[in-house]
Amino acid sequence: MLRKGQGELLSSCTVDEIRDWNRKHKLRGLVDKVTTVSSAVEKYVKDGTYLAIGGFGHIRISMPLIYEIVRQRVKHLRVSGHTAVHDLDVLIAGDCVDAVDVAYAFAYETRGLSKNGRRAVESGRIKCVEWTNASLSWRIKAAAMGLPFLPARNLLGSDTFEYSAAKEMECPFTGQKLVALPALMPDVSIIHVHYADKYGNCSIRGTTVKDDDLAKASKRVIVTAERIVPDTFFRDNPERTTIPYFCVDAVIEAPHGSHPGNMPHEYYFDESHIRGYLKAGANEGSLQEYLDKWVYSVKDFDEYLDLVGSKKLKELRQLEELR
Amino acid sequence: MLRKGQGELLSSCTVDEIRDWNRKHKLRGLVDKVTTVSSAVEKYVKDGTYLAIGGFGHIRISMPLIYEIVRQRVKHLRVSGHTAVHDLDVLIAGDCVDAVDVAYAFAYETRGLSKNGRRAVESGRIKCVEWTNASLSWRIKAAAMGLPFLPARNLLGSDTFEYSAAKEMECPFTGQKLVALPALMPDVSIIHVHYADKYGNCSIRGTTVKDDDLAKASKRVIVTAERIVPDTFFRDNPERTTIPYFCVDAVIEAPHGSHPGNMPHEYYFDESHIRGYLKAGANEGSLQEYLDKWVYSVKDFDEYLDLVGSKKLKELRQLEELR
Amino acid sequence: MTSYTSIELMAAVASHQLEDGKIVGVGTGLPMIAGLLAQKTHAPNLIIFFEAGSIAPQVPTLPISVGDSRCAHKAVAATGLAGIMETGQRGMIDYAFLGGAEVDMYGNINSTVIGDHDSPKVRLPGSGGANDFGSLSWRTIIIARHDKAKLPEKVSFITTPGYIEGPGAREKAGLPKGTGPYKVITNLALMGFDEETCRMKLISVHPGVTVDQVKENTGFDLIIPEDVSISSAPTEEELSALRQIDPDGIIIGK
Amino acid sequence: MTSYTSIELMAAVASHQLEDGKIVGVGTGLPMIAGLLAQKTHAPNLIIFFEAGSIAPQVPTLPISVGDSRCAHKAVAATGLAGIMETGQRGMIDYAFLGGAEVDMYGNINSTVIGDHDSPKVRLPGSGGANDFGSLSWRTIIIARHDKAKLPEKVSFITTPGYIEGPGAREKAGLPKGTGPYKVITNLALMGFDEETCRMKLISVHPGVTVDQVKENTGFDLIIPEDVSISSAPTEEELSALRQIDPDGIIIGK
Repeated sequence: MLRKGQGELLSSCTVDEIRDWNRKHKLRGLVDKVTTVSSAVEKYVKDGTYLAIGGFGHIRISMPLIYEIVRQRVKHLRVSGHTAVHDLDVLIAGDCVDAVDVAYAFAYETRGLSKNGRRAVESGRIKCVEWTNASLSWRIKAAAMGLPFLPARNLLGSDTFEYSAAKEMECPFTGQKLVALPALMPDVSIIHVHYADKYGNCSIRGTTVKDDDLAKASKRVIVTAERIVPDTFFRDNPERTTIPYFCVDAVIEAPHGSHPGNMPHEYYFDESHIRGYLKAGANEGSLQEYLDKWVYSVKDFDEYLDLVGSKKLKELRQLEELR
Repeated sequence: MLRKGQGELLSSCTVDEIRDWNRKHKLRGLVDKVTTVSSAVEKYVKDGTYLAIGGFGHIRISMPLIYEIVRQRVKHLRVSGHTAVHDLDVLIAGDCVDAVDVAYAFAYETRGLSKNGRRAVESGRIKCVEWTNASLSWRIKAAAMGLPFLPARNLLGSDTFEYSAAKEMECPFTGQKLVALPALMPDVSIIHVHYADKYGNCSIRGTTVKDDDLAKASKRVIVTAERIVPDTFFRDNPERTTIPYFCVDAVIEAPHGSHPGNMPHEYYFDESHIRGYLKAGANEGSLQEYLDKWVYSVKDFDEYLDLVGSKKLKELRQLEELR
Repeated sequence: MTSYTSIELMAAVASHQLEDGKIVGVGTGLPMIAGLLAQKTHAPNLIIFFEAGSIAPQVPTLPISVGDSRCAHKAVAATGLAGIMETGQRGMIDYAFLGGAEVDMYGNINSTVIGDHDSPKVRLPGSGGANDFGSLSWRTIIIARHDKAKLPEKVSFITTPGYIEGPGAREKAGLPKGTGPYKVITNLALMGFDEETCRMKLISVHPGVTVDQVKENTGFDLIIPEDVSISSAPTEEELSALRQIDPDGIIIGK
Repeated sequence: MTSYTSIELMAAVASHQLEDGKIVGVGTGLPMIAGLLAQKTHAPNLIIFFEAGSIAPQVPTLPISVGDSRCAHKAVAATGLAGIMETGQRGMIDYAFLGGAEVDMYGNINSTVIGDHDSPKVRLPGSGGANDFGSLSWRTIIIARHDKAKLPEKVSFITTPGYIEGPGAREKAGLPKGTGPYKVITNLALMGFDEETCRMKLISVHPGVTVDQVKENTGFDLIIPEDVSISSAPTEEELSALRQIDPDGIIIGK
């Protein structure tokens, strides 16, 4: 008897739908896609969108886009939570989220659990479907490969499987039991990168986490970049293109865009900011004060950075460079 | 009714076997693996070995290892022929090959068919199982991922499928018909790269073809490199590591190692050499003369390069750089 | 009147089938030439994929292989076979541009073997990336020589499936919906496929070629519509672009 | 006698389980410290993988996240989650080093939820990469706090399977052969697993801890062999290495 998980499949498009989507909606030509944070969010991130976020929860995350989603008060998001940390937590604080495909969430690694995230789940405000980091990565890879599923050898024998939407299957060659992971095609992905050109070619330094596959798997991709560079940056060394331009729908230059998160080779965590946020998360009142100050009262990410201050930004760079 | 191809599976180890192999035989630590072409071939390439070759048939191929396999008169090889060109053809000329998993073989792209390759198949000396370039790449990727198979959407409805060892299957989620491609785990892979360190970390410039996956999929990997570099080359920019060291069993420095093939950013085809070879392939007598001169009568690849001559090598570099 | 060779004419007619701003995966030889010609004329933002892994290169001079360094020159990204074909598998490749030794009335292509598979009369190279491009791209354009042997009723080996046995057969086999052969360009004519029967039909004959000549040289019952036109001859601009692309006449001839 | 904290002792005992020249995938916190300690003492050629994609880094100072730039510092290769876990899936990861909120007698780990899944008493982070590392690596080492609640007979939710319900259960579930929990390190003792029954058994008690104390604080019937030894206390060398690794005492305490 082959088992199946009882969790809901939070995203339901099939590979034939995604083929049709890609045929009709994704630009193939080299076209200038530079835009602004507010118009990209307005255009692509709707109530009920299934959202995936690049990076690793508090490393290389696109905070300009996350803050703007909160600012525009988008609701009922479903979110892919492969090591979701500050990215998801801020969206939960802004009451943007209804459901999460959880691999890791509601916590801040060595800093401990997030009271805000826990409260949202324990009160029933947010529905959780269980996965693992590799499962979500492989689900995304399946979509990136244009496949309806990928087989794997994790998840089996666990309650994580029982509360997922995976299925058991038999290998057509060896007969062995495998898990079948359904493709995950987010409606929108937001990815912060080191370098992008105006067409959307992107380069990431350090670990990619799963962002190369994520860009290919998603119906829409919004990229923020520390720097916009000429396309010769990629044409001179095409090996460094992590994401090819035709995956990307919108490009925005956003230096310091992962603050208060870490951006490898650029700046380290703003630990005091993150600890302040976690403390504010203790109750809804202080959390709303935090959002008022850092999100609702600033017009955009430039104003936010002014609030952070140049001195702090310089310190975070020195910290990253181990000076 | 789900169909299956009638072709033979030329390589038969299962993922559990490869897990055990990897546990027992693959070194994990950072260990100096620099050796010579002759001892690497002697140690790893046996009669009956299933062999895969990196690069693209006449681009970025490891000619020092191919010539040495011929020179050591290894027999009964089974070979993975994803765009196999000069690499496979020389092995056939040396009568080293019994069977080929063919995607593309016995031909030289714009230069036309190879008489030597055709003769070997048409006379029944070599058995062919049919695949396609993507099928072989995905079979290798399955092994690299530690999976017994990968699903795909090519091959269906073709005679290529009928003469392959693939099977039809149904998607556990959508019910749609898919092809199941069995994992391909070569006994030995030989890969020519731009840069390697002594531990086996490798960097490839330009297209990877399938060599990142191939190195992970194979039981043994022998690498030749245009240049051996210090490990800081990789540690300073870990994004450029195409193949991590623990996949690799032997490393040999071999400048001009793809001659007469193209090496991107290094040198272009030696067209007159290749045309001379193809002409020699018209009959067994002239082919043996070619091998006598270029393989059997030289001790090693250094002596071979002397025969090619420095003037020619310089010209090929100028040609590559479009000078 | 401008003079041109049959190969130049085929390259020009082939290039006209490609749209600006679309992605085409091209095979070795004439398909490559036709793609480069389209870029230099009516489709400057046509994006070329080469199966070895190069994306949107700026090909500086005629390559010998679809995987050589010319084909990856100034590409915006370098990936591999799987990277290219997975992009096709998720519906991002608009045109596949293939050659073939035999093409039949349903656009099935043989590039594997003439005669019995296990003891062949002629062993050909096999699929390469053709089956993959042809299975996964939206529209397949085929270039072939036009005679009864090369255009038989049924190919002796389906390397790359066209419409297989007719309407619905691709979908039934499990291939992605809405894909299949689109145009066939030979040295005599340009052909398409009838929407209802999926059979090859004549669109235009090349200058100086008659419909009867085409019928006589086709190994099956080609659909001849009432409105057969004449293919446009290559323009001066196209001929000069072709000579830039292949100055030594390696593919287009001297 | 050297003074040390309970956390320092756990880190030292944990580090002793790792062999030189092997690959370990480590989770956040104490597992990371134990891996770095092993490198600085008896296992200089121990290779650390971090799940976000870093391979064999030279970690310069204590990271906050397994995915931050410290964890990728001077790595020999940078890949992603899939790259790491596929390496594990093909049998290349020798040790997985995990923490857990609950661990039961078969080494099953809960890090997802206390209480009912859909209306939980306490929501924990979930698997992260734990289920993946624990399913695919050869040997899983677990670090946990030692009390009846944290070491129950049966975890309330199996996030990461140990031996599930006993002998043969992993293989029956489809998990790779020959894998499973190997050691458990708590603040009181070092434990292993009985080969025949797959149940947790005591190996050594930490200095100053009695076997009875261990039994009293365990929520199931722990196998107590005759030859229970005493865990080695951390050496001066280990303590000084630990203070280099975590100079601010973020994990090991001040």
